[in-house]
Amino acid sequence: MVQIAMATGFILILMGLYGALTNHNILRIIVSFSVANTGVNIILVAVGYMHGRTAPILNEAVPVAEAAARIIDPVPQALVLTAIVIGLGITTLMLAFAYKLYERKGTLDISKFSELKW
Amino acid sequence: MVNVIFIIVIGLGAAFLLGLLRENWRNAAYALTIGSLVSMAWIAARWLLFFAVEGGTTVEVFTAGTEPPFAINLRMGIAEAVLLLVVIFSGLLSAVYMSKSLFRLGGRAMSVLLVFIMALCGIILTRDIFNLFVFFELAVIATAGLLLISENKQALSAGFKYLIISQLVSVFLLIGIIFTYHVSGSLNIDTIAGVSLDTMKGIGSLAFFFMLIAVLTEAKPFPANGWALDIYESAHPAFSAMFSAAMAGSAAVYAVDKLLLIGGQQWLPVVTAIGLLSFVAANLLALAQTNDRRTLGYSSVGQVGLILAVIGQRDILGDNYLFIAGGILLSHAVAKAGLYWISGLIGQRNLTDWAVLRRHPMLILSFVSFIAMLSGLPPFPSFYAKWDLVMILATENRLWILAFILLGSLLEASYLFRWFGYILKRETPRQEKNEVENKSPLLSLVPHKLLVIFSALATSWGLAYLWGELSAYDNLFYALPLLFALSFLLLEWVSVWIKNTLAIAGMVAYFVISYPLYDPLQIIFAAIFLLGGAVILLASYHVHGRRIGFYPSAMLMFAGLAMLVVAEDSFHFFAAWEFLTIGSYFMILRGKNSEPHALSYIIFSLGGAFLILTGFALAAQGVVLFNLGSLAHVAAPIAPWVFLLLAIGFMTKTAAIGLHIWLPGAHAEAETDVSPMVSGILLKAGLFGLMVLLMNMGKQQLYGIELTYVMLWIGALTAFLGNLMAVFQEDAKRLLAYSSIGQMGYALFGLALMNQLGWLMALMFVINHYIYKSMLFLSVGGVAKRTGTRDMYKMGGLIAMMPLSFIAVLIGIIAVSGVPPLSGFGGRWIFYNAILSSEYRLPMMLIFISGPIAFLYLFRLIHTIFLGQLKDDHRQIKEAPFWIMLPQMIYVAALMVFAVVPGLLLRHVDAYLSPFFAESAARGGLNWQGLTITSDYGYWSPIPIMVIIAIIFALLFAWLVFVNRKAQKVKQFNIVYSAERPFRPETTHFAWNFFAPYRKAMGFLIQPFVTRFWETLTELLHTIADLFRRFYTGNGQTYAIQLLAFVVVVYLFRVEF
Amino acid sequence: MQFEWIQIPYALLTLSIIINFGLLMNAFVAKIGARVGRRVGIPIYQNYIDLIKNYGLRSSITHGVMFYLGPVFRLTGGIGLLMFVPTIYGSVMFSNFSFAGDLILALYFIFFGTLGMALGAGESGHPHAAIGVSRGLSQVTMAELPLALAVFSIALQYNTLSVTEIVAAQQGGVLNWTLFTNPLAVVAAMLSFLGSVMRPPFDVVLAPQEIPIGPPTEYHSSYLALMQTNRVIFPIAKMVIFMNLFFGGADNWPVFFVKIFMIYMFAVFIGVVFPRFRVEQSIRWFLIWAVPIGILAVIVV
Amino acid sequence: MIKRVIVLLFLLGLGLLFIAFMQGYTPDSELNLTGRYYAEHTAQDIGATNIVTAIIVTYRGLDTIGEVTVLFLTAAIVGMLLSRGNRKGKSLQRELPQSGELLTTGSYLLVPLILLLGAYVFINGHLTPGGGFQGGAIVASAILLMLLTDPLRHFSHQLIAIVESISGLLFVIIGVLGLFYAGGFLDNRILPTGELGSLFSAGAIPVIYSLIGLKVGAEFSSMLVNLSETEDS
Repeated sequence: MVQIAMATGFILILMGLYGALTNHNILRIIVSFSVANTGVNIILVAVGYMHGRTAPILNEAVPVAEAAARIIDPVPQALVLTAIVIGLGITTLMLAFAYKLYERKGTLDISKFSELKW
Repeated sequence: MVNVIFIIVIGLGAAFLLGLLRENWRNAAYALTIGSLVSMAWIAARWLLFFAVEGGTTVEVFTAGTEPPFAINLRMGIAEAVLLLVVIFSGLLSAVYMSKSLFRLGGRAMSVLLVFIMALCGIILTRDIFNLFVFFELAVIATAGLLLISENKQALSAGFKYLIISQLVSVFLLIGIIFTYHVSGSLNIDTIAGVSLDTMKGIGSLAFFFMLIAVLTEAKPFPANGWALDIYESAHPAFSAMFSAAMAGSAAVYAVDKLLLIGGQQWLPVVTAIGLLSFVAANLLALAQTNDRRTLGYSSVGQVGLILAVIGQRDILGDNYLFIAGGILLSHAVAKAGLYWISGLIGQRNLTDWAVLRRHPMLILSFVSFIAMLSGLPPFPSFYAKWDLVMILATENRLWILAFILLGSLLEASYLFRWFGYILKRETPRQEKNEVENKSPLLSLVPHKLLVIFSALATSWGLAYLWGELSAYDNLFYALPLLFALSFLLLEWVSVWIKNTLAIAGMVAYFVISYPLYDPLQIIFAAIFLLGGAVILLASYHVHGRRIGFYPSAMLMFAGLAMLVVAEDSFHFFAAWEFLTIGSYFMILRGKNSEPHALSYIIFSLGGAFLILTGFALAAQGVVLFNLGSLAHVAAPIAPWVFLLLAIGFMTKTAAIGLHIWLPGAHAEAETDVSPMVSGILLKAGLFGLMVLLMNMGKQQLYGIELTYVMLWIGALTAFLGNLMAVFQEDAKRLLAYSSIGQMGYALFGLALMNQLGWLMALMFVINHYIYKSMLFLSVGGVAKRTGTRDMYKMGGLIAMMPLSFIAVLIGIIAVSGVPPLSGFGGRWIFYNAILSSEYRLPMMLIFISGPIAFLYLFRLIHTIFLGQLKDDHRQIKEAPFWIMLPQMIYVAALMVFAVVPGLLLRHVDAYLSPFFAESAARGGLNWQGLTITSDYGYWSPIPIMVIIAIIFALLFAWLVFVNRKAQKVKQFNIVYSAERPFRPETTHFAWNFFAPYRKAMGFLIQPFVTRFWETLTELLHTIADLFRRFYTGNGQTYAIQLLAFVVVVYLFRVEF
Repeated sequence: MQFEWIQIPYALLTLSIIINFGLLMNAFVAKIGARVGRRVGIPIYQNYIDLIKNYGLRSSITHGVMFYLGPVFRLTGGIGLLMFVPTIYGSVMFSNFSFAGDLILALYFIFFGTLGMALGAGESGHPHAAIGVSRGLSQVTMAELPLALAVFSIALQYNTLSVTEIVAAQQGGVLNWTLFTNPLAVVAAMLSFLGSVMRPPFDVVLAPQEIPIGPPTEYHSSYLALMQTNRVIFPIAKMVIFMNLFFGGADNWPVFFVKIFMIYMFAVFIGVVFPRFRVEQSIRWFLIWAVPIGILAVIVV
Repeated sequence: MIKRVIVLLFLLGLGLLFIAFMQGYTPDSELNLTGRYYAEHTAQDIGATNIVTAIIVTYRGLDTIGEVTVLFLTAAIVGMLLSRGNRKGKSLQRELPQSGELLTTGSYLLVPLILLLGAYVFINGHLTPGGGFQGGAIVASAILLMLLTDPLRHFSHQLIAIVESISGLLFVIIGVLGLFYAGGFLDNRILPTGELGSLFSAGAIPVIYSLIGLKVGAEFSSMLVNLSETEDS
């Protein structure tokens, strides 16, 4: 189970990166990175997962005393939330940049934005 | 003590508060921004005070009322305090600097700035790896935002490239973090570091690798740094200052440092390798740059690489770690920020456009201080740091690392000083009239921007003082000569007359004060350096006005020389060496066309200095204050290497053949009174070094080759080729310069003979060469000043116009050529006696042949300038100015005195030297009894020689005068000329290519092989640089691929380790 | 040895002997040269006449101070050189002022006159003078080298730089001469000698066909007289050194005259046989033939 | 083409590293040091039933404040970026098609409900799955819906900014209060932890999470509005 999730995550990352590194269109690049980010998030969650346990919320099913034996690791859950939000922030920013770049040149081909070089 | 968390709280709170302010309350917003930055700075400063002065210890700050590792904690120690100050101050000053842009963009931009600074502080403070990630992302996003401040349209694409990279980085970092968490069960750096090493193997080490590489990427390592260069090039300079000084130079490297606690020792080599590669490669590629900000970007990458390399050497640095890393880091931060701030004043982006700074001494001083800081020159912190670093590396036998660091430093210094040459020497760009409207002005001197730059300047000197205090050695600022030299910076506004008088008085007074401390050898050198310098300075009275920049540089050189003579340990020796190098470089650069020559001078000198540094470091083997006398006790396997390094280093200064190409241009193009200083005085510093070296280390063998024997050959070759090249010069000052090379060859040869007479001869050369070369340079300089050219064939017949100069040259050339009765003969006489007692014969041949060759160029010098046909343009010429003539006349007198009573000086030295050669098989020194000087082989009595010759001469002269008492001087063209009269002197003055037949016969020997070698080398470096920088295609995607490749390749290498 | 006033008349005596000997020898050699060429040649007293005539002439022309000083330098060089070397071995009377310096002094003093002469010629402003100087200096640098090597070699051999001691070491038979004890040095020195006596094949400096009489072009009357005097003294002074160093010196005047004459004839013989070299040719010649011998002499000794 | 091959090659290398991760990975069977501490101490120390919330808001509150700042920053930069050079007059020239009856009416019905749900989610963040971020996102989706129905609808940037800033500022202030009245920065125990499982429990967590919710909602909205206003090209 964990292995599958993790493999999925890694594959998503590789796919995302492949897309990001080969597509010329900026929007596609952004989307590809989103895919890769998703892959990372899946891995984060997968690392926290423990077989046969439940979500780290104390309720009737999980009394405080037994919590340590019943819940999965809560830390990656917390981390993934942060990671998602940050990923979102960067994606938004890239989109806004992409918009301005398009406005300037009328193209979204990344290879056209290479005046700064060497 | 204010809780450290308030630094973050204030940053954040102010950022949020800014959102509340109305759009048009910009003043309030700006005041809030500055206010919060100031209070953040105050907190950091207070803590620094606590740690540094009050002796406080590191403090842990918990959040959420829970102890780590269960909640995030921050740590405040002295390193953090310093870095926070750097970060916040760079932010504060940049905020002041770009106030106009911030006003334009409003509160949002200010809050982004605040968040940026806050995030960097967070990176420094936090002890939690995930928190580190969050702060990094904040910094990344804020960077993208701050790029928009730039007026450069390309900043947008640079920002986008950076975002792409940061996506990759965050992927790597997160993977690394989560698996690290998995194996260690914690996110707290210290807890993870405490976990047993076994867990960090396998997947743990892989996870760590991902974290490390991600954080390293933020430090912009070569080659995964194209995006960073684009940012540096396009961003607002004030942001680049922060980006370089605070983000890469402080926060990112400190994050690496923290992470290495987890990875442990085994990862240090990786960081070292990446750092060194960046340092060398970035500085190499920078050679081919023309854009100023991009150049600074490359330099930034390089410096951060150096800091990384230092971090990678942490295992051996011990207690010095903070001192060394801090010295380099702070130097980089202040200097780079300062340079970026200066670049903001300048309207155009080519390096040569910086020439607009020329009229602004304070800005030039700033620029110089900054590049000196970057190059690791004294008295700046990077100098102390580099010194300690090199010492330790040599002790620990990490010589490759040492070599790469020095190579990178040399490359960096080359383009920085080349740039400085542009500033002083290139044509000031002119604003086209029709372009005025749509282009920014060439130089905009905005008061608040200047304030920012000058505060960086003040900081740089403050740090220099501080590091002097912290170092294990004396603070260089307490050296009287240096203070004296620096005080001339404050006197720049007064006239030459006063400054010159002060300078002369100071030098003479210092000599008098120190006189009792000198031993005889030191007296000779000190007298030449200080008194000799004072005599040459007399000539400087001929300049009017204020002569800005001359006195600080000249005095810096003399301060270095004065300190060199009395230096007892390697540190002071080296510091003095650097001072005199820098001072003389500035002086040489003052010449009209001296830009390329001054550059090659400084590059060769620094290269030589690095060799010396390495030599000392190898010799010291960790001893903190390494006494120069202890060179004698250096153990066998390294002793010859130490000798080799030091000898080559010193021979660079004496312009031994192969390392000589800097000299002719540098000496020839310098100003009239500078040429004698650098030729007559400065060259002796190299000889002094060699004397110290040889006196202590004696003969050394490397692979069975006697090194002094090699030196003997080098000296002979130098004497021969130097003289030969002098023969074919058309330019009078170049001729003298080549002659200096030859003369130094003689002196080198004498030293390498390693017997008492050889040394005595070398000293004789030291004195003689000082006198006659200073005199000749002054005369020729005076003539060049009057005629407006240095090409000898354009002169001629000047004897009638400038008789005193003629006399000086005449006496000078008789002395140089060694013809009796003048003092040059003494040198030759001692020389013959010296070689008779030496067992080496073959190299003498070259010396024999070079003696007569000297006649050729000397005759040419006097003939083509003063004799022959006077040119029509020169008929109204006057004698050289009084102040230029005065020292020459002093020299004439000195030559006469020295010719008659050489024993006055030499006998003491002779007595002083004899103990050093007591054990050698060769027989002792000279016998100075009575009027005759006797050696084991022959004898010489200067006074009878002088008297006999004078009497014969006077009698014949009197007779001739008596006989021809009615003779009249005929007109210029009254000569036997095939029954025709030449009416133009040009056709009759046989001067150009004077020794044509000689060139036919011997010209094959002076093919410019050496010049070609160095030129090819330079060209090769530039070609490589130009080729490899194309690697940065400008395509954001390519940069990402490069980063990916970097990650994979580094891992593969890591596996290899 | 110290200076005493009596040395001054002694020195003047030496000088007058040498001048007379030189004038006669030069005329004699010229005569030989003419006879070889089947001409009558000059009378043996011709040089006296020339010299006296020139001393008697008055000139009202000068080109400047250095022009004036040129001949003075030149002659000072010649006389000085003679004075710094002992003429007759073992004679107090004819050891001149050799207490002032050793062999090195003599070697370097050779250049004193050359330099002064060149300066004077330079001020005349005549290009031919300058060309002559250029040629002369170029040639002399290479021509002197074998001599320097030879001197170094024998200084090593006798372990002294004092001329008197070198001569002393060669006493007691012909086989003790340096000529036999160190033949390589002598060969090198004699080849060098060829280059410095201004006879073919190394007389391009004064080559009358190309540059009428070289450096002295503008000199006339009493200026020329001084130079002519020097041309008498200087070669002999030089040959005295050669004689002392290589051929056992001379302990009386007859031996002195013979030895000097023989040494001079060596150059004359070669001169009448060979044609003139150009400067670069002569430099190469010395470099290829004479210098290696000198080096060998130094190494072998 | 070459580029693709190169990229593939290096990705292959990266993939190999990933495989190494996979192979070396052994899932935990027990909670590790940190996880165990949270499982055992959260209830009594913090008083939140949702342990993840406790971690996010309190234990790792510094992360969260950074996270919120990321959004704040992004919103500010997007605003800066898009306001640059955008002149108001020529904002939209062409006619937009009507968004349709269904969507319009549906939005009237749904928007209040969505807002309510959002508020519920962030107020109950310490008890149930969810929290400020989720709630904020839900709130923003209401705005999105409104924008979909009427792309030309004008939202007050000023209002959004004020909500955003005030909530952010309060978050920081509450954090600082923790410094003075409890164990440290962001300590939630400035308010009583209350009874485990009740709404008013877990100290300041509900307050903080509500502020986060508001702030996130405002920031998302601000981004959406800003991006939608680019709709002219």
